[in-house]
Amino acid sequence: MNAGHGAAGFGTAHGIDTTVLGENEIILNMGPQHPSTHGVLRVKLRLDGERVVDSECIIGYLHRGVEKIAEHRSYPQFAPYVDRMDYVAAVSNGLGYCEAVEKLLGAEAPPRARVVRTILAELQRIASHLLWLGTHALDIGALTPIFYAMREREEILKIFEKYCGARLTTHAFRIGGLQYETYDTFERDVKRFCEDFAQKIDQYETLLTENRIWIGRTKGVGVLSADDAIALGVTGPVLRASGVEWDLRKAQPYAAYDRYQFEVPVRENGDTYDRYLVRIAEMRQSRLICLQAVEDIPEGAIMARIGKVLKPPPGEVYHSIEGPKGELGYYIVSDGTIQPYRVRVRPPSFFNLQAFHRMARGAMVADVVAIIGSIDIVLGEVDR
Amino acid sequence: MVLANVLFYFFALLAVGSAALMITRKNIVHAAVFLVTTLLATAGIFLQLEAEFLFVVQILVYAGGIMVLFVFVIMLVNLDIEVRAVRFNGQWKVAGALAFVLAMQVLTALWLGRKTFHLPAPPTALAARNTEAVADALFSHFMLAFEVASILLLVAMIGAVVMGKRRAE
Amino acid sequence: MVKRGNGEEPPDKRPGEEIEPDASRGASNVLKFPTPHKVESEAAVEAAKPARRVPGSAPREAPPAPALLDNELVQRLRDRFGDAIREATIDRKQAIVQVDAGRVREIALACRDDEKFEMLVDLTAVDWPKRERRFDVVWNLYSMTKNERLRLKAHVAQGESVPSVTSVWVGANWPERECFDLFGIVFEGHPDLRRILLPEEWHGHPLRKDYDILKQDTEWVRENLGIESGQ
Amino acid sequence: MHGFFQSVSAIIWPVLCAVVIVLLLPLLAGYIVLVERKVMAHMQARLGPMRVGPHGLLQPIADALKLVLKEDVIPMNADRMIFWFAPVISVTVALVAYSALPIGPAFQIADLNVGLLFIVAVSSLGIYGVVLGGWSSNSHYSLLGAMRSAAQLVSYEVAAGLALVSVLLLAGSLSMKEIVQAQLDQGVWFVFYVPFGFFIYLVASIAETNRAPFDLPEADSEIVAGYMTEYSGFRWALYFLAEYANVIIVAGLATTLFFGGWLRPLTRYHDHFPGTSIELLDVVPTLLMIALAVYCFRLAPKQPVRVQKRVMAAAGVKCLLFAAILLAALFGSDAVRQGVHGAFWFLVKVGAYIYCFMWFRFSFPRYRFDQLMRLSWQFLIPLALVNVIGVGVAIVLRERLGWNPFMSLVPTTLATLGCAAWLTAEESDFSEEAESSATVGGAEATANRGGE
Repeated sequence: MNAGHGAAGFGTAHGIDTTVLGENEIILNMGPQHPSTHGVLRVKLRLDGERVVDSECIIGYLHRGVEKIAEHRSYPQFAPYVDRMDYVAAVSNGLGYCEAVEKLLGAEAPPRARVVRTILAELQRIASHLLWLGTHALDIGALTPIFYAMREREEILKIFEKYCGARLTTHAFRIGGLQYETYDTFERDVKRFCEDFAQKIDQYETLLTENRIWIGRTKGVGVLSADDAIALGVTGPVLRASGVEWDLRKAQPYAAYDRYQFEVPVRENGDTYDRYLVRIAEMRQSRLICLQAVEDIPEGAIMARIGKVLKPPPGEVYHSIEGPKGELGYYIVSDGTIQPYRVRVRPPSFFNLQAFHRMARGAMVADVVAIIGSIDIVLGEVDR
Repeated sequence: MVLANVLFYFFALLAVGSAALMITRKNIVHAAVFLVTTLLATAGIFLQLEAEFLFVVQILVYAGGIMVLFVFVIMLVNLDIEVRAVRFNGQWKVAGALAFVLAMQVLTALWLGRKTFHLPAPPTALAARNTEAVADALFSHFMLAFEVASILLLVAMIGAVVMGKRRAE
Repeated sequence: MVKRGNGEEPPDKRPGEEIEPDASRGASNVLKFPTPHKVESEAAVEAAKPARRVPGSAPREAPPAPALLDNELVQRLRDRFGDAIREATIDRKQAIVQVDAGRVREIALACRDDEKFEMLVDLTAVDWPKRERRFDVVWNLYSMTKNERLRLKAHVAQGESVPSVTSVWVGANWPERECFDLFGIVFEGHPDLRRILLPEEWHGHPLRKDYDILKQDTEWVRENLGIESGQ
Repeated sequence: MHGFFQSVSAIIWPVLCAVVIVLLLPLLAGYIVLVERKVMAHMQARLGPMRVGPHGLLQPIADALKLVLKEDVIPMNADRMIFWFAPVISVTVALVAYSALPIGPAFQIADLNVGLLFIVAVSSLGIYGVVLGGWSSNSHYSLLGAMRSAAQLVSYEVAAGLALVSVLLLAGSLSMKEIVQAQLDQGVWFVFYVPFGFFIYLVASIAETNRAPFDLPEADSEIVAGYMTEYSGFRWALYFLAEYANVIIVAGLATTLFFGGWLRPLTRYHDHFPGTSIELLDVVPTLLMIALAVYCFRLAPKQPVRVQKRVMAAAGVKCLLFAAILLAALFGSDAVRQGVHGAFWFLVKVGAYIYCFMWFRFSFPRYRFDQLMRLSWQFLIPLALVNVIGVGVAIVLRERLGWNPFMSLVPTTLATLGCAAWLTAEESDFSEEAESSATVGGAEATANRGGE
């Protein structure tokens, strides 16, 4: 089983040597049941006092074999499962999967469906970032932002609920388009939310952005350089906070993103504070996208004519979208039957979490929770 | 007066008893706890002598300050080794002999000076403003000694910082 | 600030890249969508009507079958590695280069340094149990400089090991462990090849096609309880 | 009436006070928790406890019952004796400290002539409960919490002590009663004389009671619950009680030293109701309580359940009862009036101080350990030293040169302000340095990667 132990130490997470402890060193197991490992992440820390000498992430506590399940379901049957991976951003997961299968089929959703998808995906990005903001602030000891964030997230979840009846694991989209037409006041709801939301973001920023303690806790903590980030396959806000201006919505537009004006927020220091600023700025941009999109939703069909039984011709496809946490990719291999031969999910959190080891070097215990929070992981997605 | 005597013997027994326990405990944290008890009992005796200032300083400095640092350091050290260490090794015979000689000396001294041995009358007039009295004494009669002591402490502190820094590097 | 793969810069139209929307995007408020497939434009014609779906009907136009790919990139790789580059195809506008499993590390290094595929987006495998060399190991690369994707693929037999690319992209560490965990593919030179998602004492590799949880369960019951499983 | 007080005050009165404090404190702590939860909830756009009793009024009782009935778990490898004893130390010393705290001129167990030092000394012993509890649990989280706590308390005691010294210099006494008397005599609360002394004490007292943003010993997101991680049930409740008892102690200390203790605001305003000896301002407490009672009565019919209606009405009746006591005291002797009204004002000020604690707790993120230490040693302690020296100079100016007391303290405040500004500038220099070194570190890491 343990074949292939090569030379140790390529810089990413490898097992901690627990046999040789220096003077005053202790091994601390954070998790899998710990208030701020966001689910069931287990972090093994080797501490010198409160300083981290070495760290190792141990994952898999939430492994459900989603990729194996996919091989025993038809294409549409598997769609609800993807919602359960990044369960705080189910809409984005669904979007990625549906578009990947559409690509495999050689079909494309009609314009109306694509715009609605864009709106919902952006709302989901805001919701996901809000949940991140709240829990991240809570980890750093600010008790209040989470309740403000939850208040706004609730509005988004209400829109989801009105649209498709579910709040968390929405299964909002279908392969080929949408199952449901938008409800009567959809545009008004989205618009009202977006208009109120600008001021709400200001509220969060009042509490945190220029707070000395917040700056002290996040600036210079968990620094990840641009080169490291790319080498580690880190994507999303974490990558952009390291100074790489790269966003799949701009680089390889999908859904209807090529229609809208928005900016990609980038920061240069790659520390926890910059990741915070990038996500805050992203929420503002998402809000702008929603406002633009909801102004002008094209009329027309919501479903492409793809047939009821989906039998993609043999072949394979990789399709990725910019999820709230980074590049969310689906690699699907078809053997021409109604069931996918292989579905591989490229979860952004999995790759981003890999960078933790590098960020945590020399940090203190308190920084560890700040760093984990700033990576914004969802274990459902890391473990699948 | 009965109450005062009862209190005195209570504090005295507590002090001596926990001091004895302190040196016989194998667990170093337990020993520290008993040392704290000794210090507090001594503080109680100070209070009985109406030396309120000393009473408070005893608690504040020794029990509340120095012993906290003791415990802090003890917790950092690996305790298992201390617990397993043999307390009474081959030197105990020599130590016993020395202790016996010392005890004899003390007893002789007590016997010789037994005529002068009596408890001092409890102070009464002084008590009301003894904090001021301490301050006055410190800053007038013993000014030089006080300053020398403070310089000594300063030197010790700087020395500790320098040594600590060097080891960190 | 590193500016990479920004949509503002027109990417070159080499094969092996994602479809770029046409130039009119963002120009006006009128929504014009790129129409790369006929299916979609037909859907647009039937705009007002709700979607009419015929049961069992196949998509109107099947995506083009995988075709051979022969562009400068493949040429350069062929020049350099010769036979190690087996077959290059393009499937659904995505470039796939099949390579010799033994030389993957060098090829990866060349891709990273000379061809500017800085990022290993994903590393995975596919199991084809009936094939002689049953596994496809797949490396998904992305070039931020060129905004282009490339998929390397190698056929690997059971028990055969693949060179690890952790020295090329440090981020390959966990995906390789996952691959080892779920497929049992051994990556030579990996710093710490252990199971990652499953517990250390797990038997078998679940993503193999011949992995059968029911069979395992029956065996376990027989071994540990001494009875025939009722399943 | 007057004679009664004097005869009682000899020995029965202190014992009575002690019994009342020991009995009432858990209840008071429970209700402070309720208030804290309600305040927190309203700051966070939600309602807080609403189910047990109207507006959660019976929640503390339910919580206390739950805690007492819970299983008392002792970890297997714990040091049982110390594990058992540690929470008791915490609570005991917290309660002992009350013996010197004057809650109004009449309610004080013992007027020590070193009262202030006594309270500081005894509360400094509370650390043993925390440290020993953390150590005896035999858990890494507990140990980390205990070590953080020890280092934090020792550091902040210095700053708090120095801040108190500035008041001592002004009052010229260590007795709590005399400090209040000095404020009455000088006609001004000391917070106006030494605002920086108050500021330093405020920060240090939050740190000493382990409350956010200095709640590192029990930082839930980092070390689970710090020294309390392995405690449950009643023992845990004891720690909780000790924490809130300490909060009340530091609030009481701050009130006495900086806010004139039991003195009512505008002590020098002495207008009477025509024809009586009752001062106009002394009616304010009664009116406040009546207003509160009216509020309760208005809320009572709106409660959904009958029990809740009754409890709410009972709360209203209680307020009326307090109002009656306050009113009756007006017609009593001076000692009675001052005793009752003094206690009222004292508790109001303590409440305001505790409210500040809560407000900070919900507004600020938590400090990191090194930042916490730096704040104490590199900011508060130098500041407090400058402040103390300044106050000394001011007293010389006042007594030898006959300056106006306010004018003489202006240079002190300005000097401390200047020092604070300078230290803050230093600190931001420092953090910029740290930032640049972090960038260099990142670059090195990149370079290293190339070599791998």
